Amino acid sequence: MVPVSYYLALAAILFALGALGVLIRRNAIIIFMSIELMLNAANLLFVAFARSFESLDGQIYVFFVIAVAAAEVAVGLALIVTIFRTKHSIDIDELSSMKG
Amino acid sequence: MQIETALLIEWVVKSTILIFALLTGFAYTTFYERRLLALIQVRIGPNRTGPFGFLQPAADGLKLIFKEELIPANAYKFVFILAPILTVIPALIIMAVVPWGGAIELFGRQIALGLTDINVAILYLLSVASISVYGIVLAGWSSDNKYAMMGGLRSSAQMLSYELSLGLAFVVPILLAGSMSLNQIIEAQRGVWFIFYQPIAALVFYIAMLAEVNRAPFDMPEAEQELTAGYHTEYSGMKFSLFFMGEYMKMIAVSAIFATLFLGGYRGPFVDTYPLLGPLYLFLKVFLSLGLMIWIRATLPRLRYDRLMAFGWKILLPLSILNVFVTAVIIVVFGL
Amino acid sequence: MTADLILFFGLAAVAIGAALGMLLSKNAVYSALFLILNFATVAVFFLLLGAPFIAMAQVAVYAGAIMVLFLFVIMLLGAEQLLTSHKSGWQRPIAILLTLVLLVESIYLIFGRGRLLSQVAPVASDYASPEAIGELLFSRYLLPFEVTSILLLVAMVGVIVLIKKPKANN
Amino acid sequence: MNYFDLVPWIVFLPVLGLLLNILIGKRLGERGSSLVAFLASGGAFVVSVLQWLSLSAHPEAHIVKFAEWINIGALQVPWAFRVDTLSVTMMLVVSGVGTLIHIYAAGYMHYDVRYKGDPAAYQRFFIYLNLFIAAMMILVSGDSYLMLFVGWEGVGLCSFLLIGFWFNKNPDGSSGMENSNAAKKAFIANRVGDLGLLLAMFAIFTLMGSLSFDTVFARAEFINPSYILAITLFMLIGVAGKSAQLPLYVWLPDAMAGPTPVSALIHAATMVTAGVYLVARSAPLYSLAPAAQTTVAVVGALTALFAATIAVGQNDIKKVLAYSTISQLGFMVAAVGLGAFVAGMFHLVTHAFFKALLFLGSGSVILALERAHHPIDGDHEQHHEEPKKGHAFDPQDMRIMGGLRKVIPTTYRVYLIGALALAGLPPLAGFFSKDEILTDALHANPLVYALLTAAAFLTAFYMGRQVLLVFFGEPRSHAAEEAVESPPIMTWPLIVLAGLSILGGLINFPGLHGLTNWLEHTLGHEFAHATEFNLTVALTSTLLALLAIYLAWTLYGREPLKAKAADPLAKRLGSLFTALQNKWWVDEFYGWLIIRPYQRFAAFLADVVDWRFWHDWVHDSLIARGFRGLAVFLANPVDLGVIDGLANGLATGARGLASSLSILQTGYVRNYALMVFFGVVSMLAYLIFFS
Repeated sequence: MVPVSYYLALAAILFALGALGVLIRRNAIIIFMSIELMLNAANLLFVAFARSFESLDGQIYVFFVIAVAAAEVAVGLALIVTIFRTKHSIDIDELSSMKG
Repeated sequence: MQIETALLIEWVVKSTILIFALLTGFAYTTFYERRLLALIQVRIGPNRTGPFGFLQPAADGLKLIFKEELIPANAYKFVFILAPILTVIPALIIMAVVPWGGAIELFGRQIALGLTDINVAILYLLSVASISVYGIVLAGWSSDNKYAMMGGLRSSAQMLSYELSLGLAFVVPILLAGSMSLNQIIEAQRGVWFIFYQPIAALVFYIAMLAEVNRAPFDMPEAEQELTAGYHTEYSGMKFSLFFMGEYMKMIAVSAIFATLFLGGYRGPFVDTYPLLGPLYLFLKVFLSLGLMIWIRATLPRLRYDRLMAFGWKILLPLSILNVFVTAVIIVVFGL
Repeated sequence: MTADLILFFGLAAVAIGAALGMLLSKNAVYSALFLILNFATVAVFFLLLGAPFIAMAQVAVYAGAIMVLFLFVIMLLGAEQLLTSHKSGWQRPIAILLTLVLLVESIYLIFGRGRLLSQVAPVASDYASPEAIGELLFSRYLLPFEVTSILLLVAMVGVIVLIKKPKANN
Repeated sequence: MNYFDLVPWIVFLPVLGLLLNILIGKRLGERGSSLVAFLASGGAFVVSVLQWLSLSAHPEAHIVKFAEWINIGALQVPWAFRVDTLSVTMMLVVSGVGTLIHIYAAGYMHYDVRYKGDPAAYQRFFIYLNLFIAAMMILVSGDSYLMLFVGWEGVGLCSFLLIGFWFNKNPDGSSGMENSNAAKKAFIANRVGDLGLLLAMFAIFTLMGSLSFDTVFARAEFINPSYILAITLFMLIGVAGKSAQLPLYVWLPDAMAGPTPVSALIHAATMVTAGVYLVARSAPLYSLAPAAQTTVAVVGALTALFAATIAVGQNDIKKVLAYSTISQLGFMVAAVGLGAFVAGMFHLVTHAFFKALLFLGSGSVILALERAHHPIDGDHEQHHEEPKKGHAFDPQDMRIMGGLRKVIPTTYRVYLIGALALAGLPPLAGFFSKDEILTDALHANPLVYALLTAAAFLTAFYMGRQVLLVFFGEPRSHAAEEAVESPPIMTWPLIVLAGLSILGGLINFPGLHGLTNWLEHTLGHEFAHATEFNLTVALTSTLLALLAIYLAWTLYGREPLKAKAADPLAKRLGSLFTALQNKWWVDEFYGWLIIRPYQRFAAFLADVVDWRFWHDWVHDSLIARGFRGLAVFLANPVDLGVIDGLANGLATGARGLASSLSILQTGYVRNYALMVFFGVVSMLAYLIFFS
């Protein structure tokens, strides 16, 4: 049997990669995907712990995370489309008009 | 490990049989369609190759294999090749959870006719159905062709829209049988088929199913007249035939699912005594369902794209929600 | 090394590779495809961890709906690649450095204190069956469930309002 | 079968009636609006009868809780109706007599509004009447002192409104302020009394923690008796105000400025008896304070005699009745003060009958003269002119009447019955009730007995004088010759009341003790013992009454008064009669004692304190000038120098700080994300290495 810690480590790596994606990519859609990757890493943690503690609650949380992620993606992509209409770009660095 | 090995062999054998059946089925569904269409349109149809034209599919296959493979210059080559494969795979694996008979005794082993029986079978069907859109979308996009792109986008929008109604139509048999396992759903139809309990759900399911496999009158993504065949405009030869194959195998698969959910699956008279009758019954039901699809294609004109979306969102979805609601209330109230 | 471990490390390599591919692809469509691959492998992990329901939901929702939506938007906007490329030079190295620090910290937290979480006894056969999850969802988690449904409705309305083109003023 | 749940309708029916009249009264016309008012009042009477029937079957008290009203900490006062024999007796009297007066008023006000030149006031009158019925019902049906007080104030308001009904006129019909002054006088005198009742209520709540009757009576015996004495004496002040007892009676004679049906209903039959009801209701409290009881009895007896003497010297037909009312109220108060609660309530009921009859009869007389003087035909007005200022004709002056028995025989007969009942001649109602009071007084307190007997003698005398002056002898004016009998709508209620005045004694006929047994359910045997018929007392009072009537006949009957002749009594009594005519100068005394000093004090406050000191000196010199100086100081050095400097300095500093900090705000989301990420990583490191 694979120790649950391995799953945790895998989730940590995926999460770090997602965070890195948010930090280094300028394409808003890819930033969004990186956020999804981080959420997914968190889901993996939840399921791994659920397995470890033999409790279903972790899986229920994953269920909610998936539902919330779906809502978040719908709204986020709508925002990106709206931004694209005015800026004609989805480069996140173009959106810097709030510069101090 | 001994039993595990036997199990492995059993699975391999069953998978091979299934794939072979699907491939053959695909080939002869095209033949079936051409003959039936001809019959409806008062023509003759292919009848020269072999007796009654039975070898026509083989001839077609040979022709497609020897055609030249073309790849557009600006295409995203990797995705362009990947797309047809992505189209076929879901059509093949979706049949994994559909049982095609009871259990038979062979070589001293109890062998279930059906690849696997999992308790989330319906979810599996839904998830596989939902990923089958990728092949079409990616094909449209990677061709670097406006028509293909439009076809791909339309297809993805259409499939996402009708998937909701499809999922809600799935809910009704789950409610009636109290299980997500297809075997148990079939068991629950031992007396009366669900199509008689739930004609509306069956109708919704059938319509959504037509949209999912892009069949007439919902064959918008490949609309020959406006999009010059849509997403597979740039495809030829074997890659084109893969799309072709995917479409017809999906037709067979969804017909089998429809038969399982609403027509009692492999069940029929004497099937408990002679389990081998099961696949035969299933074949008959699939055959009828395919015939209905072809009949619809011959009869109905294609819907306009906006009407198609409006129909999906404004009629089919509310109808299926209402149906699920009413069914659930009836089940709770009468304690069925 | 047992078959389980081989399977795990193989899939983990695929998952990490897909994540890296998503991160480094110049083309957003490829990024999306890599991410789909990553999600698929995670779904398999879910299956291995005894969560078939979640695995199927993962495929159906993430791969089947969310990523299709991503692809749809990318293709609709024609935004596979960014045209300009003005970089802020110092951001990238710092980000990589911080990510590495985070990784080290996480790995230390997971393995460094000698508390290897190994898997205990195999669970019951009806663990994480749809019935069990539904039971829990509609009893203990009923309120969050309803709140989530409201959230989805709000998101739907919000999206419609956002996307609707303002009426042309005469 | 019981109808206790219907009891809120005794309040809501009149309220419904008055709302209808407010909203659509003008459109209903006189007939319609008086019919609405009559139905409202009659409906209340029907409900009261239903309560009586229900209570006959289940005599114990019923409390119908209608709504939550006040719920503040320990103070919990629901709007509850108390249906017991005492309150139902009051309900029957109020709604029964009230309904009869509604019928009478429908005819009377038809003429009155035309003589006063304002026919539009007709509806207003019935709105007030219904409001009065509603308030009186709240008073008698309330289950707590607070609900009683609500009704108490409500009837006070109605009294004020109705006394000042012709608020822009004088009693003789000319324009002026006298009617509204009379209304104000009544209101202020009542305020003095209400203060006493309020103090009593505060004391009750402080000592017993509740205002509801049952709780208060249950806890009363555990309270120090001196506190009870204080409470009951405070309550006596309220009684004196509302029931026109010494020394607060002065408002009631002036209250005759209201239309005559009002005098009959409010200032004779119902409202003024509220004080008697209050004492009877508070019987358990008074029984704990014998000193207070004695005080009440003595006050009542003194009032009875004092008012009776004044009544002898009055020439105004309604003033005589007003003082008679005060006197009779004194009888009742004395009775309840002596602990003869049943006798007091008995007299209350019979008095309501014959005093209402007398007032309505006097209204009929007045109207008969008025109609002879200014004939108007039916509804068609012929006289539009305002009565002239200083016009000599006063239809209420008994000196211009005489010989009316021939021209208005119906009024004469019923009036005679009422007068004999008031005089206490057997077998009329007044005889039995007054006799019961006298019998009880003889047993309890001989002094009170003596005072009451003297008052009874005078009562018979002044009623004899009035009847002889009004109905016998020769007409002393043209109007008296031509007097016109009132229409049936006015005479029928009179006949009914006359019948009640004859038969009213049956309510508590000696030996049967109907009312005693009835009230015993509420008051208990201790306070409602049957009084045996005392032949000596009865004979004495009857003989005295006959003697008084004979005396009156010798003065006024044997030689009928001639027109413009002096009163024969004036010759016999001399300056004493002048004193009686001037009401013992009590109003003047009050004016000298209270009003003049008060006015001087007010003038002093206005001129010296307010104007010269407060306005001229404090405001103008001190505050205005000082403020101006302070403002100049604050504006120039403080505001421009210190505050502006501070604000500008802060702004400059903030701008500098902000411009140096704004470098951090790059506008790039990813920079912010990086900072957040750095924070997360640092916190994680801190947690790992330092915890």
